[in-house]
Amino acid sequence: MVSKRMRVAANVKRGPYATLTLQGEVIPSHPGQFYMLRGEWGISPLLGRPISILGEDLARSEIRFLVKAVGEGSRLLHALKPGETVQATGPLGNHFPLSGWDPQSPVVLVGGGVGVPPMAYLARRLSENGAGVIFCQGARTKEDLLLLDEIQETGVTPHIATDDGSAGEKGLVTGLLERELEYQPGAVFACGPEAMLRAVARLCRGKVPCYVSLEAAMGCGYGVCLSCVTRVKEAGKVVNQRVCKEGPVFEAEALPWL
Amino acid sequence: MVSKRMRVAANVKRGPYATLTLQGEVIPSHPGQFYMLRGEWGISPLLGRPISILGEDLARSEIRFLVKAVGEGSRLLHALKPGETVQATGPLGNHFPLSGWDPQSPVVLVGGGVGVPPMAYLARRLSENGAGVIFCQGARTKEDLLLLDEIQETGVTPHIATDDGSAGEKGLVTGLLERELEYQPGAVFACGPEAMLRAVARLCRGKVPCYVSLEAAMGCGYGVCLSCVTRVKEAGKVVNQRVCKEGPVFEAEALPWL
Amino acid sequence: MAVNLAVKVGTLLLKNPVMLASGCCGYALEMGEFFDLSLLGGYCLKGLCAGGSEGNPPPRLCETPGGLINSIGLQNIGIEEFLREKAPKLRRVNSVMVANFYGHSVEEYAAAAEKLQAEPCIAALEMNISCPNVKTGGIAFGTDPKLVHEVTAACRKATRKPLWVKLTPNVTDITETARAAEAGGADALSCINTYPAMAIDVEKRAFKINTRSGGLSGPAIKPLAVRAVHLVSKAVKIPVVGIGGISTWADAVEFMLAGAAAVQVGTALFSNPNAPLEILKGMEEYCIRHGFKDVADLVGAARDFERPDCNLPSAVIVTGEKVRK
Amino acid sequence: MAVNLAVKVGTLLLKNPVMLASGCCGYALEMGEFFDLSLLGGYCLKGLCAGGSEGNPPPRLCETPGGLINSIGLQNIGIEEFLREKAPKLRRVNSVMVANFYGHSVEEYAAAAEKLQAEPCIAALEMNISCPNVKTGGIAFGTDPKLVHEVTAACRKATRKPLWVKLTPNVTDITETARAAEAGGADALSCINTYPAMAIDVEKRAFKINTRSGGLSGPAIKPLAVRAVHLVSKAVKIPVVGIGGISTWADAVEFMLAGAAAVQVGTALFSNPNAPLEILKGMEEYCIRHGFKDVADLVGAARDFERPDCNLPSAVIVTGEKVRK
Ligand SMILES: Cc1cc2nc3c(=O)[nH]c(=O)nc-3n(C[C@H](O)[C@H](O)[C@H](O)COP(=O)(O)OP(=O)(O)OC[C@H]3O[C@@H](n4cnc5c(N)ncnc54)[C@H](O)[C@@H]3O)c2cc1C
Ligand SMILES: Cc1cc2nc3c(=O)[nH]c(=O)nc-3n(C[C@H](O)[C@H](O)[C@H](O)COP(=O)(O)OP(=O)(O)OC[C@H]3O[C@@H](n4cnc5c(N)ncnc54)[C@H](O)[C@@H]3O)c2cc1C
Ligand SMILES: Cc1cc2nc3c(=O)[nH]c(=O)nc-3n(C[C@H](O)[C@H](O)[C@H](O)COP(=O)(O)O)c2cc1C
Ligand SMILES: Cc1cc2nc3c(=O)[nH]c(=O)nc-3n(C[C@H](O)[C@H](O)[C@H](O)COP(=O)(O)O)c2cc1C
Ligand code: FES
Ligand code: FES
Repeated sequence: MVSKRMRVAANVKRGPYATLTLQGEVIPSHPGQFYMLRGEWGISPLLGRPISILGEDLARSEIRFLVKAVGEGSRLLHALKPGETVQATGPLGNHFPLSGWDPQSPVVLVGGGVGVPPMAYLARRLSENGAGVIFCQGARTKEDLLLLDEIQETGVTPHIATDDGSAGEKGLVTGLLERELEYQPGAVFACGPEAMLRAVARLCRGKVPCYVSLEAAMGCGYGVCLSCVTRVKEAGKVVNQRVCKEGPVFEAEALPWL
Repeated sequence: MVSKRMRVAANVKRGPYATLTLQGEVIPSHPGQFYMLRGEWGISPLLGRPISILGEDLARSEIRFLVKAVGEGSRLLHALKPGETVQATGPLGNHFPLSGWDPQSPVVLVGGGVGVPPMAYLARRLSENGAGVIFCQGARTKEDLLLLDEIQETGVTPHIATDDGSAGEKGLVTGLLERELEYQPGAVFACGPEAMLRAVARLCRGKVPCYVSLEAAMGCGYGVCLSCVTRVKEAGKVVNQRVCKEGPVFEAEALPWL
Repeated sequence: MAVNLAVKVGTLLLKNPVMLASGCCGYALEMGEFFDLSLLGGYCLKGLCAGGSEGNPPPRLCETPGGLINSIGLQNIGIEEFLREKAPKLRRVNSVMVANFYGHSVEEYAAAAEKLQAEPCIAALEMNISCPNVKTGGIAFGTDPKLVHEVTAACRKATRKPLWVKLTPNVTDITETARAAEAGGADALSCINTYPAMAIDVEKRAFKINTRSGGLSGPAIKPLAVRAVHLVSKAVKIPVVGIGGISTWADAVEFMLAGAAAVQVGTALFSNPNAPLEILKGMEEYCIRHGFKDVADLVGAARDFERPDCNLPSAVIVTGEKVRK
Repeated sequence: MAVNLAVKVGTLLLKNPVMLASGCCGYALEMGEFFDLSLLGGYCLKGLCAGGSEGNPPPRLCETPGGLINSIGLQNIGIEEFLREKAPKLRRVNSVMVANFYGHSVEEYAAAAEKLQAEPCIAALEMNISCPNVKTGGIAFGTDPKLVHEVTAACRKATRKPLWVKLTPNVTDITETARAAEAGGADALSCINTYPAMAIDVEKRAFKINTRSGGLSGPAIKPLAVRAVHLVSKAVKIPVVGIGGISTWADAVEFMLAGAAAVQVGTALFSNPNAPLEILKGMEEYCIRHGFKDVADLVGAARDFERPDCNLPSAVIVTGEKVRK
């Protein structure tokens, strides 16, 4: 990891979503890792915001992110203009496993909301590695579906569920997962709202290895402030682990509170 | 005075100087009055900045200012873009007298640095009123001379002194004033750095009525916080007066410390 | 849905919880140029003393990150001139007027309270106890619980009007001085005054204000003030008026959730004189959005955080003040 | 012009005045990924205690205007594990390592100091006295001058290493606790720790951090900390290390002008891990620009403000702490 000022090469908006491309020295990353991003916006908000890597182009020295404007910090990231600079620290955290299951079995990726970008990156990397990937995306309505083109580009067909049935199946993304679980996937990877992660973890429990990516309020993002801890089972005990360092990806079975 | 959000109609830059035009409800003002201006720039800097009125166009609902970028606040005002909004409170303070001297005698206006804009406004208003106006401007170099076109437009010829002789006379603006004082002007009005005001006040003392416009660190600009006080002689005593309310224009004779 | 915005501070009924803080609205007349003062819950006058005061030499003000240091030194025209020149004009304003006052000894405090007693347009007195006590070598009244009790009791005797005591935050334990003021007979506590602070201009290598130290106000102090309000409101039975860095409706709601019965807006008036009305509008909208029929239901309504991974039997709490079962 | 950036804190020589603050750089190893730690004057470890601690439940952090509230609750791996796992790696770093530590009783403090005594790579101990004393119902050690003296004296006996006492700002008069620490045998005073603060999420109507109150750090507290450093440096003879909201070189210079012999950078590391090096560079350039051959000449060099209209015989100073002739 390094911390440096990177240049905004592009920032393409669709409603509250912005696909942000930063240019500068790029350190190779893995899906699930993230950056702390902070524009030059004075003292408020004080901290950078953790944003997952959506993709990288080492040849062009570019990293891509997808940011949803929800509060003050993400709104300011959403509003960045080409040519502006961003303090970018990363790549940070651990990442999703890229092997370790029966290579004959496909894996299921479950993404919701701003949990979709890291899963899109993971889908690309797994496809490149020759793994079979099933991508399930849940959203409230058709308008909230993310990165469908990007996912299809990687050769993966997104399976879709929307709350209102405006695209794909009507219902929760866990409905899609339940069906896939009948075919015994090699592993399940999930990123999205806590309720979704909990449902995914319960469906997988005892059946198939499940990894989830967590969110937490972060101070530093690189392991020094201890603000992002979560309770994790380790060697029979429950201990604090840092979401920014030992995470953000955890085995679902290790999270007693999920 | 009112406080309202005004729209930036234009902001034309020349080096550190910006001529800022705001559009909105405009209350008629007098030369020497000022506004507190603050962009929507979060909590730092916290306060608006006092900026003198350079001119107003009631028909177009526009006020003009000339801002020099010196510190954080004025830099942010300098950087304003058309379409952005500004919290504008004003017009504030008292103003230069527009009559009260022998109408046959011309008056001398002395301006330096960011003291030039209110004097340019005063020159225009006095000319419109039919008064004879002699405008003396001092600056470090030719590049620091301000608003020459604007002043000439009012029918007044600016007399110029520069420290390095790159335009007009080489020397201080007080040299120009000294010469004019020999012809017994009706009054002298000055705005600029404190050292300049002091020299002007000394030259005029006992000879000709002299009014100076002061600067002070301001909290509110409209008289409630008492942060901007200066010592003023009043009825034989020396008392605190508010630069933002009883000022910014004071009779030089009333300022014991000048 | 109509929201009842009226709140009670002791026996006083305010139209709504938004007031103007002392020292930030002069003698209120200037504010009347921006909006109708009677739209507000009330306003606190610049601190008055018998005979008036010239205050400190300039510069009296500087900015800090998200804040403001002032060292006005309590310049004021004096109670006598106020009663003569200003009060007659303010009698016409239909809003709760609170007269902030101070002295430099217990006797001066009591005498000031007595002088203000007669004026009918004064609805309550707000006692500023952040001043140095000239008899004890300049230590501020507000930092010593015994002195707080004494000066409160003396003023209590001097006036029949509601007596609000404005606490200084510059103490180790603000609940001690709060309880002392309550025991001394205060009807409400204004919480809080400014925090002692300092700034230096590095290019000039000089203190930015003439008195070196001054009082910090503005958004920077908000989290300190919210905590003070919360602790004090738990420690006393009388109402607390929340003050410190309130600039938006959300800030005002935060103070009420922390335990304030009403709020005062100070420094925010400088950059936006219309802030109080914008705050009031936002509070009303908040109540509608959250289904509150009465703004008073917000008072002290903050709950503990609940999240599955934070209520596990974890470690002892070694900092912070939450009382855990 | 070459600037001498080395400074002395008591008997310790630092390469330059810029250190990392405790709790904001972990056990320093993580920082080594961003830059060479030996470029800095020194660094303070996360507060250690015997046996370690799990700290408080999350959420442990929230933002405020220009600031940050944390309630980590002093989670740490314990002195034993630190000495076993981390210290061997840190021995290679050529910079001054200061071990921050704490306990919940005088005995625990002294025992911790003694345990840290043996490790050669520890250059000094920094005693965090913002912790509650379990024997006195949880009142923080640092708020009572008598306790400060007692705990300092006990640790003084337990170690031969330089002993820095890190003061809490949550006191009425910080010069009292500062003098108590000096009398107890402290070699230097770290000034200051965080300010107790609180924030409430108005949409959720819940306290933002699990422990309700936490400690405020960041730019918002800078003017409070500058004042504390100035007062303490005038009150004691031992050196003061300035801490609180330092994010830029100008902030660091401001603390030195106020009286700090060295400075620590905390919260600023979170948004910009390279801040310490940028600060160092800026300080050197400042010294060159202002003709200082030795950065130590900045210490306490702030002057009183001078302007013709402010040094007139004006009113008495009723707030602020400038001593006027
Ligand atoms: C490892 C990681 C990866 C992430 N990747 C992405 C991404 O790729 N794209 C993206 O748009 N967002 C991502 N997020 C979420 C993003 O960091 C938050 O949306 C952002 O920090 C919110 O900041 P804000 O200032 O806009 O909102 P705030 O004003 O801080 O808060 C707005 C609301 O969001 C909640 N909130 C704030 N931060 C978090 C958080 N970290 N976790 C949960 N709730 C929070 C607040 O409680 C509040 O309700 C990621 C978060 C983590 C921890
Ligand atoms: C009545 C009045 C009218 C003014 N009219 C104009 C105008 O028309 N155009 C214009 O460009 N400027 C004008 N000014 C000056 C302008 O307000 C300041 O330049 C501005 O406030 C500086 O803010 P800043 O944030 O850029 O600088 P800061 O960062 O606040 O300070 C930068 C430097 O300027 C000094 N400074 C800051 N404010 C003042 C002040 N009010 N008086 C003296 N020194 C100060 C500081 O001490 C520092 O050295 C006027 C000031 C007053 C009081
Ligand atoms: C310029 C100024 C003058 C003040 N004068 C007084 C005063 O006379 N009496 C008083 O009790 N408080 C005074 N205060 C304190 C405010 O009333 C208020 O308690 C404090 O500023 C915190 O609120 P804020 O952050 O909203 O400004 C003053 C504050 C400022 C900024
Ligand atoms: C997340 C966090 C953890 C901290 N942990 C400690 C600690 O363990 N021991 C200690 O003495 N101070 C601790 N502090 C206080 C800092 O060292 C410092 O005194 C304070 O944050 C003010 O400086 P700053 O504004 O530069 O952060 C911590 C601060 C933060 C923000
Ligand atoms: S965010 Fe600082 S340790 Fe994880
Ligand atoms: S600036 Fe507030 S009274 Fe003049």
